[in-house]
Amino acid sequence: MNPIDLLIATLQLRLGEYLVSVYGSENWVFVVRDVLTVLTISTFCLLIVIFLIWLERKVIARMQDRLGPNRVGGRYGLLQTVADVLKLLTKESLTPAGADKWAYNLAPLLIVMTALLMWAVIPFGPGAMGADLNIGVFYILAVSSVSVVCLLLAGWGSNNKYALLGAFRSVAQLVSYEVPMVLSLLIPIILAGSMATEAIIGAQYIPFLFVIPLSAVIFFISALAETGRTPFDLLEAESEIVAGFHVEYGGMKFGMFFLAEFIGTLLMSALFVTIYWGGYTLPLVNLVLGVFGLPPIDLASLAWGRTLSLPIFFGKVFVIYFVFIWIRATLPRVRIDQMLNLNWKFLVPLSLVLILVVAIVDKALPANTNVWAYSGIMLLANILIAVGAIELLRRRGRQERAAAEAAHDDELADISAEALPAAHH
Amino acid sequence: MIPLSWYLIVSALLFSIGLFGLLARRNAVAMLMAVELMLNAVNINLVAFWRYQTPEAPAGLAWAVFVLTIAAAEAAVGLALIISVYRRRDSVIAEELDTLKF
Amino acid sequence: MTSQQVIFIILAVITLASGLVVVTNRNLFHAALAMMLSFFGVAGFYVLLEAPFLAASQLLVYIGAISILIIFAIMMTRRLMSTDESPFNSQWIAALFGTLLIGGLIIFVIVSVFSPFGDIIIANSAPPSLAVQESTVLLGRSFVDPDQYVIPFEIASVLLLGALVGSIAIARPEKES
Amino acid sequence: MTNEVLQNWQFIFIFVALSPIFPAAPVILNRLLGPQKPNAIKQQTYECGIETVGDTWIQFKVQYYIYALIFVVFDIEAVFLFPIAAAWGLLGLFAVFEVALFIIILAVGLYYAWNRGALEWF
Repeated sequence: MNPIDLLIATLQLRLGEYLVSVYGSENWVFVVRDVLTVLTISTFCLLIVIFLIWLERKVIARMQDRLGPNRVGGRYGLLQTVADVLKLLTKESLTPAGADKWAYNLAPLLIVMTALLMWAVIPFGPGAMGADLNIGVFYILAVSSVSVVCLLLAGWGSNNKYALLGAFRSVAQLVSYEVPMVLSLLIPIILAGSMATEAIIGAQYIPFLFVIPLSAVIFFISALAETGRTPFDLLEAESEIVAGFHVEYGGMKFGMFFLAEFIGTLLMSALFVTIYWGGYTLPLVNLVLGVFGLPPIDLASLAWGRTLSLPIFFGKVFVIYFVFIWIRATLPRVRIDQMLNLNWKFLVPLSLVLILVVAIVDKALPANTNVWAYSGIMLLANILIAVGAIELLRRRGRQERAAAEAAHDDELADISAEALPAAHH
Repeated sequence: MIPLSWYLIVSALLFSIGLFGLLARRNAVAMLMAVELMLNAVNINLVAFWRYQTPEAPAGLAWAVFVLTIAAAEAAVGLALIISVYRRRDSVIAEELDTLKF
Repeated sequence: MTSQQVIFIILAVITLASGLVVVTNRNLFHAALAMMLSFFGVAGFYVLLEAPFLAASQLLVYIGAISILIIFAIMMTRRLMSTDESPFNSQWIAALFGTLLIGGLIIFVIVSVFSPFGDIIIANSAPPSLAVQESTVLLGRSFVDPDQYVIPFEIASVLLLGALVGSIAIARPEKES
Repeated sequence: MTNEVLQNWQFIFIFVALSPIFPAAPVILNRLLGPQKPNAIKQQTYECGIETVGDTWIQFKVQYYIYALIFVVFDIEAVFLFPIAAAWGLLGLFAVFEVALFIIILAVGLYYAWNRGALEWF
């Protein structure tokens, strides 16, 4: 073991390969590698949240024409979140009277665990991922479904009416939006022919965002709801149910819910990038290079490919993350019935139709269709469905408005009919 | 290497625990939970036999998924019944729901 | 002892211990928590058996869906969750003996089939290596293969439809006229 | 574990075993650093300063349960459809009809729930 080689291997994100080359394929080598990977991924997630919170506050402040944090840590308030963390750390940790201690203490632990575990299958670079499971996407869905239970635990454990009510709302929301998310993720899997995240990236000669945009939009909307972000932040709804399921939590236990929300949002951005935007690869650049007859950039073959792919990957992730923040600054919160109607009466039927159409188109086209023709026809089908759905919605909206106006006119007529004779007396 | 019999023994124990819960619990929801444990035990058996005896044909896997389906359908309808009974009779204790005896 | 065996024993202890908590705990909510832990252990067994798709399905369906239904039902019928009463009915001693008998019988059969006490009918050896790495793809094909499980597959959808219709019809309160 | 599938899953096992440390460490640190002076008023249930009335038990809507029900059905549908989607490239035209039938039967369930008003938030 040579310290300089070790350093280079670490910087190349090839520490595992280096250890194997030195010590052979013993199981303990893999265990050491896995433990190091777990520590790296988890520490990264915990630390990036400090930055994410600062980013969110700053961006939202700018969008609302405010300054945002600007005291702690220089002009840009860079250390504001660090100060917040220190504050949370020195708070008294209370357990409310009558709380179910098991559930109350387990919930913050479990919710962060699930948020972290999902990162295991996200590829940061060619081969640079926790575990290339062949059920990758399905694994993420399975783990994320566990987080629903945490909210119930928190709501039940707190012995508080608002918390329980908030938990019920949250469960209704998360559980509902899991359906369109699952259904929309089926479509890239049909196209890629695999559930493994790296295989899906490999299948994106043209990014799936431009092949199946409708699936991407459905996924994005349900990702907003799954992470409880505006406009679907009914989980917290400060003005209605105080703070929802975590009203009784304080100090770092509250901090854990906060942490899980941010890790979850970043994960959803990363998943979106991986599945719909080519992950760490540069498919669009490669297409342009192909037009000029140049060979595509193959990061996997470069010694420093993994390190180089990190800025590409995180650049894309932060673009998507910015859209999350942008939406938060733009849209107001929806009502619970609107939220559930949007899901069950629009997104779910739409994604069912989309699956059927994509499945039929995929089989109707001959197997040796040119990738451009295939993508073009897929895109056309997506656009047609989207236009049809919007047209349907518009017609429905007109009908409802007409009905509401008619009812209103009747009411006015009734009032004047009653009021006029009374005035005569 | 794990011998097949280990899986079978764990599965048998889990099945017995579930059976005891089904027979001995008073609360109908608890009985349902015990049934879910038994179904899980069955699934362990199915998958273990698939892995050790016929790994080339996915019979055990497919039937495990069907058992999963049945477990979900059973939980959905069973719990709906329990909630409905609770609304009418104000009880979920299986022993007290004995109108049919008379 | 290999690392697989260590993981197996840990999983077995988790599954069985939490299974016992499920059937004995007075607090139904804690019983439901233990049930989730037990499901989690079973998912671990599926991973060891190289059926990762089933392990994820176990999390998705049992923990993410069925447990939630059960917790909802517990909360809706919560008023009767008095913790001082016995969790067992009057016949629990008979149930215990019956269960011990049946469980003992099953384990006796397993042990006599697989161990030196009886005739070895099935070799108690390492599993054969998986010919097809992608057991998930194999499973997916078998669902739509007319020679395999296409009929159960379609019947499953009818069963789900029936469960949906039936449980909505049962659970929905009657409309106040 | 020599097998490649299990090699990958060994990572998940290790991740599951280690991941409680990361949320537990700050919570325990908080315990150590923060003051510990509990009293009865501090530990009361927080309801915007108003004294809590009655039990936490609420007669909540059966509607929540119905959403969970419909979700369970679609969850199982996903369990069936995911392996089929992964194997989609290997399947023939016949599979399209079977999958379409499967989805349509479940869509009938959604239609029934819609029609019965089970999707209305009342």
